[in-house]
Amino acid sequence: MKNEMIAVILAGGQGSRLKDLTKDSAKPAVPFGGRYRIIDFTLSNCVNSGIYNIGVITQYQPLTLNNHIGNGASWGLDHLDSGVTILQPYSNKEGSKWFEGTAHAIYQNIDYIDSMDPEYLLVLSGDHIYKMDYDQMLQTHKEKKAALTVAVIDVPWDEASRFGIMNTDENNRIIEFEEKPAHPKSNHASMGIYIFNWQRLRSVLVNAFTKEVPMIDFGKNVIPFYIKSGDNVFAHNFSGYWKDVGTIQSLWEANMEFIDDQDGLNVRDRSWRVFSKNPIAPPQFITDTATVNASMVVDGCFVAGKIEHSILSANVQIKGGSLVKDSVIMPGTLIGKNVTIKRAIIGENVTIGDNAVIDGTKEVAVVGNGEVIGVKPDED
Amino acid sequence: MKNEMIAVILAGGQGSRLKDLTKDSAKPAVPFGGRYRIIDFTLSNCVNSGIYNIGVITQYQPLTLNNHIGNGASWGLDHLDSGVTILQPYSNKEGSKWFEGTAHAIYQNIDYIDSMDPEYLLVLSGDHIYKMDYDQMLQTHKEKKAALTVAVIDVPWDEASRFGIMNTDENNRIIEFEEKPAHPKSNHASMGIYIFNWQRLRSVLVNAFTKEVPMIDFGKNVIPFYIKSGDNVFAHNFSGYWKDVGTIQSLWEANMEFIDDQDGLNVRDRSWRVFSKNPIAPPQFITDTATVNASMVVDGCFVAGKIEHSILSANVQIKGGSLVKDSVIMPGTLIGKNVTIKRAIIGENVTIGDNAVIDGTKEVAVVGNGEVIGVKPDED
Amino acid sequence: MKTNKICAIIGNEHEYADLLPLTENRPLSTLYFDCKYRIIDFALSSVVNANVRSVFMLVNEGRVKSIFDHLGGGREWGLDSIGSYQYFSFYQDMVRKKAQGELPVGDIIDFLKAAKAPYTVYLTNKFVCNLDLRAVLKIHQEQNNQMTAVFKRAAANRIAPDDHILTLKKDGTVKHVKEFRKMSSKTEVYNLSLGVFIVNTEWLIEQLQNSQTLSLEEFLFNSLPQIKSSTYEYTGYVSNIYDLPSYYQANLDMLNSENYNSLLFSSHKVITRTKNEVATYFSIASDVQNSQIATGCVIKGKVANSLISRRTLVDNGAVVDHAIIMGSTKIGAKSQIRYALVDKDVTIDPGVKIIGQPDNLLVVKKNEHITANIHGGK
Amino acid sequence: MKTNKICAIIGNEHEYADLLPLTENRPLSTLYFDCKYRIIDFALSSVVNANVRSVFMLVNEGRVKSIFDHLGGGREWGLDSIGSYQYFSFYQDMVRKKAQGELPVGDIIDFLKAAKAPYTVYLTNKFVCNLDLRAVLKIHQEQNNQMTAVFKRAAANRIAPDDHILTLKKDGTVKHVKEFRKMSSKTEVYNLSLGVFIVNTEWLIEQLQNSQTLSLEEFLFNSLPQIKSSTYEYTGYVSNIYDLPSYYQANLDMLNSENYNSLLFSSHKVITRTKNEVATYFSIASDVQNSQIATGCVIKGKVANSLISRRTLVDNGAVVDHAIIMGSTKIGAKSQIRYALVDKDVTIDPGVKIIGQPDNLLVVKKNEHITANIHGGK
Repeated sequence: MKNEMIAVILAGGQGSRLKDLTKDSAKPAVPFGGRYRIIDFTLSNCVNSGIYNIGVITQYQPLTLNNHIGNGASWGLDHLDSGVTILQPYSNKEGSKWFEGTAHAIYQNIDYIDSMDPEYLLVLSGDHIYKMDYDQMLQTHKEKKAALTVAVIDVPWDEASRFGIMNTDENNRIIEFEEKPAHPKSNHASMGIYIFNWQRLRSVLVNAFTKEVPMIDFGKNVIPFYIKSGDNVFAHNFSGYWKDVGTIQSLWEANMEFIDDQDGLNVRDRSWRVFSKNPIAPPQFITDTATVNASMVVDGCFVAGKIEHSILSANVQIKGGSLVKDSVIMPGTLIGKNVTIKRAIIGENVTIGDNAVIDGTKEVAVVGNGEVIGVKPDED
Repeated sequence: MKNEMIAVILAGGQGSRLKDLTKDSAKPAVPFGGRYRIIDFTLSNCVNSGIYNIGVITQYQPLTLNNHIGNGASWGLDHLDSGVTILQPYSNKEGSKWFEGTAHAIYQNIDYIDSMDPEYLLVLSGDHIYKMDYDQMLQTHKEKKAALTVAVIDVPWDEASRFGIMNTDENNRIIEFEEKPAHPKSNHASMGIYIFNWQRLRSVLVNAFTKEVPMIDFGKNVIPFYIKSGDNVFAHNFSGYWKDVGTIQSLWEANMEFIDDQDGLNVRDRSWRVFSKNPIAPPQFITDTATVNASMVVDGCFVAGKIEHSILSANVQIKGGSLVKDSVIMPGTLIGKNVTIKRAIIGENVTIGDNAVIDGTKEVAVVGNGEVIGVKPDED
Repeated sequence: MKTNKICAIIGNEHEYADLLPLTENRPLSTLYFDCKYRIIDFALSSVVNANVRSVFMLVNEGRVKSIFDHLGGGREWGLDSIGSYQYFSFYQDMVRKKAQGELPVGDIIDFLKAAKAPYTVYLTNKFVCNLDLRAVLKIHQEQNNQMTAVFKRAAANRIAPDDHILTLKKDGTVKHVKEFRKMSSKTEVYNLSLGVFIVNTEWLIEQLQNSQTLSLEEFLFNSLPQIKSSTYEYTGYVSNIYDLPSYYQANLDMLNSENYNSLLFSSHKVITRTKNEVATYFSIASDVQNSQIATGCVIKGKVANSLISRRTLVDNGAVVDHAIIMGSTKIGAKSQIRYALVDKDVTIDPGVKIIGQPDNLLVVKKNEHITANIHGGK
Repeated sequence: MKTNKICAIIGNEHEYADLLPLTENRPLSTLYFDCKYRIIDFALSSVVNANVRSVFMLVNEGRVKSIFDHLGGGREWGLDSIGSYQYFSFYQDMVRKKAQGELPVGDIIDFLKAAKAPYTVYLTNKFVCNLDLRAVLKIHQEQNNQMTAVFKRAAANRIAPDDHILTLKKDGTVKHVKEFRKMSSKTEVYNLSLGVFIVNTEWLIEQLQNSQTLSLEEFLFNSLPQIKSSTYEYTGYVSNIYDLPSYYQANLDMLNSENYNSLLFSSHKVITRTKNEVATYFSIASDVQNSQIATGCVIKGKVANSLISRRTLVDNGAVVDHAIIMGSTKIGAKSQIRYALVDKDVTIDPGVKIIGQPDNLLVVKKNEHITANIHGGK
């Protein structure tokens, strides 16, 4: 099978900064925006950019992610000559290895990539919310005859020292890379999106690992090596909405921004749809005791309480007298009567008993998947 | 999702006794019978027995196996409420573990099994050639109110000491299990096929691993534990064709027996079809210089030589003047002119140059996947 | 349970002029129901939930496009798998065959032979219910019947003139079958046939080989009192679709949470075509009560006692009350819609009023652009 | 390349009485070809190999069943995915629409608008070839055409009277288009249109909105000389199916390995419906030469210069020579079949002789049971 470009999504991380939300599944599988899981944005970007062969590298609690991705049918990836392949650790004659870093994970999956025979390899993270046409980036890569192209976004100067910063020349060539510099020389932050000429990356990785030269991470090892080796490394500028959702605070913020859809993500644009696995669920039922404002609600919800500026995911039930404000309720969660929830993220399949109060006014409150808070609601 | 019984296929083994045939893929992925890979027989048995949720546990070079199984569509396993899930090693909050044995592999995948919520768990190996109705075995299991049912087949007495032998009472209850006994008391050999009441097995495994009691293998640890604990362990007798294909000799024999289909496997019976992933290939072309006798040939083959009592798999080409006798040629292999091959297994995508001789008269000859023997055939 | 115990035939014999204009370009089977379903989803879900993988659909030429559009490759119902098949056949083919002196039901017999299932279920196209066919099969097997018919005890005002009423003997078997319009004695409730039959396939093939019938349903009803058969009473929610008021009421019934739960939250899920829709957005000024809404909508106005299908916009200040809005409709700012059924892809201009009455429902046809007020009234 | 650059329309306008009885119950499109294909597989494979995901198929009522049976949910062609669609529409609907004063091609326009592809490819149903539509598109784009037509230089004896011949200007554009039967001057070779056109979708929609045509092919041929168009010469293997000899010859052509490689071993695979078949078994007494055989067969007799489809049995001592055997046929011991086309599911009793001549091919109809000798001769 010959492909011009395939994508590999690094979805291995536990995402421990998401606390209890990732205790039993990987970060890319965390629900988002009522209808999605985080990885849906990256997968949909691929499909919308015309990339139909995707490897998803994962090693932490992959069951939810595997179930979600399945055969890729939800993204049209079960098409002829297309597919999504979950890549987990395995053993071979040389022994068995866990993935030790982003570049090492690619090295361990050379066989998969070779079997797809791509000219270009697109490396992605599975934990950002954004819409981006990777095909445009590929055009940049080809025009510049680059060996490596890194997508960059300009961040506010005062935040630049939290990112990997790319210093570029007047041709947009990257001449220096600094990981979280104390005194950044530019505000061009790496988005963790790379296009490599596969044969070059392959030989760099094989050479390094054979000789035990450290080449574990893209940011720490590979990009500096490329720059030092005189390979053509270019930046591709991106200016749309882009949000890392790696912390509770940023995940909550991204969800809140998502509600009003005024952040430039333009999620209702059907020419660049965000695909996801659709559950089988009846329409939402807003009863005569409910009020719902400035909120998003999806199939299977039963709402008898008051919802203000919040997101309710599939099959959430909220009984009478309860208030949900500035919060995200993940799928399958049941909320009893006279409950108050403010500035919170409530995980999947949580049960919250009558009269409970969850107040995240100071710091966003989190309830982990499957937890039971207070008395179970009456089964009336 | 509620299932009466799901199956887990242990496909993790390297199968090192198959030598070069498994240097880059696991044993269950080795081609068989021209049209199949070994695991197809077990997968098809499941589907034909009405088992539609299957986990395939693997950790050795899984790429070929993963590509073959895909989304399970070839077996009709992409149906609603059905599926085949590849289970590879992963890490969780407690750290990361490789599968150390058959029972340990089940223990490590409790989350998957729980998500299927089965009453019974069928444990299978992925490296036997046979047709068996697991539903009949389940009926035995239920009638006997067993906690564990083991499928047994009577082997010739002089071979019994190579197997795990089950000594049963007059009710077919297993009262003793001996692994490869020097002086077997019976010839009832375990086929490595088990039906467990899942909740009981689950608690046995969790209890043992929590307390660090060894419970690594079914044969070594679990079955003896069940018998000792007074659990009801019964035998289910099977009398059809059954062949372990774990060695070069037995793999070759099984293929030779397969050609004439007189071994009781009855592979053309369409009420119990063996499903496989079908390649896209034109019909076979038998040219006017060819002779083909007592052989099996499939799509995509181009035959100009003499084929006697052999199996040609998909897209095999055999040029004029060559003789293939008592041999198995695996998919994609090209054989030049005036080649002689006798009593051999030729791996996948092998190239054999003109005039080469491969003679396995003394001991079955093997050529590993992708090897190139002799000069490449002329590109005429 | 192995899968090929039952095969299914879904008929499309019923069409009602009283449902026009909603059925002008679609069969009754693909009428919208409760925001995201089509009528046929219920029969089809019963079938696939019973693990039936061979489905034969009898359709009418000229109306088949709407069914194909909805079913696509059959993916959502799992009917695109190896070993699963949807067969389509046309009523018109039966007429042609009869005219040529061939067996009209030849295609059905071919299907039954190929499916190799000992039991066949026939389902009609006009009832909305969530039937567990495995439970019916169990009764059928236990009673050792040739045929088992499913009925529901129903009030006269929920029965169409051409529906069939079963009169039972004391032992639960069928004494006779009559069309409702031909019933002489009037009672409070009737044993309304739900047009669902489980029959022994072997018997069915044998009978059909000697039959010139053009209506499988008629054939089954005629056979029912003559052979070893009994009945299965369905006790869940049913609605019977045969005119605008019955169709409207069936939808509004879903706003009663008992009906909604009985039909849609049973252990057997009702499957429909999935679309990738964004969550429905309720603006800060929106006011929604006692309504059901599918995903992908944007609600800025007031919605009460209504059902709103996918991708509908209710703009600022608009009022939707006691209405059924089908997919992708644009309801302009400050417009009003009351007691109306608005078909797909309609655009209603700002300020326009479409005001029906409880006993005089208004219908807006598909693709229409409404620029002026419409009032219904006696 | 992103996928929605091209959408496809596959027509079924050609049917030939000279192909009877093989096309008695199936359209030309689903005739068998080379053991395992159907004619439509070639057009459809060209389409999906070019990453086209929206396919509109114009079919004839009464013949659609055979197409559905072959395509199933479209899985093998990848047409059952999200974002992929097969639309079916009926020629009879166009006639109905015209009679009702509506636009006959309304459904086609709806499809083109929904597919949102800048280019549309039209393919007819009677040519067997392996065309790279992306190469044609490239020429189309470079020449900045409204339409690009594909042709093949063909000898007169491989052209049907109703085929269209393109007369080219020096610059490669089309001077005029004529049916072959209306060509006055005779030459050795002709520019035979392969019934494949790439057109700009916007232009097509615009033109169709003002057209009363009932034949898209006729419409395209008529437009060709009038607009900015050019041609693409296809140089690979083609066969043109229009009567029994041409159909027989097209199949036998595959026994020439140059043709076989050109058509079936190009970089673009020809996709067909997969069946789970066992490897073909050759008994110790079998004798097979210069033949092609699909999987699932059991060969015990002699086969020469023939094509044998899936699941056929050639029993001991039987002789099959210069014959085309379609699927699931049982050829009894010591029978003989020469110069014959044997349709699907035929049973030939032991010892029976079916002997045609090179210029008098015999045809055995589907499902027949042959118990006595058949001889063809002048």
